[in-house]
Amino acid sequence: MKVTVLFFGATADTVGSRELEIRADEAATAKSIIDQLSKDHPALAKHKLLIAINEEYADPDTLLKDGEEVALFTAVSGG
Amino acid sequence: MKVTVLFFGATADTVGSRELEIRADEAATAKSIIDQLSKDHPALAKHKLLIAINEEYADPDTLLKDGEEVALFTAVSGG
Amino acid sequence: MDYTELTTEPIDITSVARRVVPPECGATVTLDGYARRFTKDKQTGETRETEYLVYEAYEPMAIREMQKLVEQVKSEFEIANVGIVHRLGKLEIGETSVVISVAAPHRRAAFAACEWLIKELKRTVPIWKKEVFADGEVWVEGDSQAPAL
Amino acid sequence: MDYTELTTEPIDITSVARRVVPPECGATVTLDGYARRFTKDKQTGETRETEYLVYEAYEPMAIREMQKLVEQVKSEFEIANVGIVHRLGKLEIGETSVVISVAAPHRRAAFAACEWLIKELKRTVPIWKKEVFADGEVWVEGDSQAPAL
Repeated sequence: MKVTVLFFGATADTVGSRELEIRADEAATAKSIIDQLSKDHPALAKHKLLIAINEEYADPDTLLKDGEEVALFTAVSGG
Repeated sequence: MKVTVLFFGATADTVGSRELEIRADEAATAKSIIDQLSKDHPALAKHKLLIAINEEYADPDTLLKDGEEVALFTAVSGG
Repeated sequence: MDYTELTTEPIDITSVARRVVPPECGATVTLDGYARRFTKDKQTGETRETEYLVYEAYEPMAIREMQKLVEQVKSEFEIANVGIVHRLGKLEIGETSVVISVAAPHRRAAFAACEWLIKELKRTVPIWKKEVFADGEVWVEGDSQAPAL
Repeated sequence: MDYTELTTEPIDITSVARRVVPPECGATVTLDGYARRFTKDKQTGETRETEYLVYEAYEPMAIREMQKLVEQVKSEFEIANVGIVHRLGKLEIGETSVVISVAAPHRRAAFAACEWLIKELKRTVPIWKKEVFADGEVWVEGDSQAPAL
């Protein structure tokens, strides 16, 4: 299956991209996506990452479905 | 001695004036001024009056001095 | 950069808020009080429709009392600057009667100080409000006793 | 009359505050957050001078999270309407980054709700701030953990 991964702020700088299409196996979770990305972008593991799936905060162990949108970002700092 | 008495809002309406010059004896207090005015304007006694002397809140029993400015008004309602 | 003013002109909230901001600050909390159309009578529970308001002040004493509040709030809260502007005269419904702006490095102090200021202003500053209805008018008497002497 | 917006244009505080006012209300409390020139580093205690800020959002999720805050605050506080506008893009020093306005019949609820909203917005709404200094830049990471799921 494929998922879209979005990056913002610090994570976008780290990955050098704002959006990636990623192939993942059926048991993929947000956490496994992060592990997969960290091979190419080890600096990603230095951040404490928050996860959203389809625009909602989600647990790292949530199973992903085909076509879902996963966002990886650092603790928010708006205001 | 003479004192100036100022009225605002409800007290100005009750007395029909915003400012009066009043002759008072040497032992006059804000309270004795109110008693004196209440003879002509009995409705004044219906209000719970606050007192300021020379632009500062004051106790009704404060002795007045010649030329002082006494303000008589109801509980404030700004804001 | 603190200021306390009485004015018979309409109040621009933004300009009041912005005049209190020094460069080390990150938050301003602003209270905007205004003439409300419908008021519920505390005793009867009935709702009355206000046509307009008239505010009157013992002007020099009101300024002094507002300045005292500014001094006191700055000694008790970690804030930078305070602006208080109260309007006088006739106010149409929806027009701002009072603006209190507090700028602070941290927002918590700004909220606490702003809330303290409006509470104290309503208790101590010699300003009175007349509510005018279709069938009459009344000078509103505040809840408070005389401030402690 | 509630609203939540993201904008890259300058924010007019007064207009934000006034759009939340229904006729039974008498007080609006407004939090105005803005780009501050000097920031004290929490660890080193040193003061740094910021040249400008850049805000970025996960826009659709940010709007959803802001709308959730509005629903929650209205169920927990006795308030009438809420407006939240957050600016995105580049902000010069002194420009407003966020305005939160809460209108209520009574000011106490307006203060409490406004303070709650800014605290929660900083914890949950996916917006990030980049501080740009003379000699570098940093994406600020918030203090907070992920919101409870």
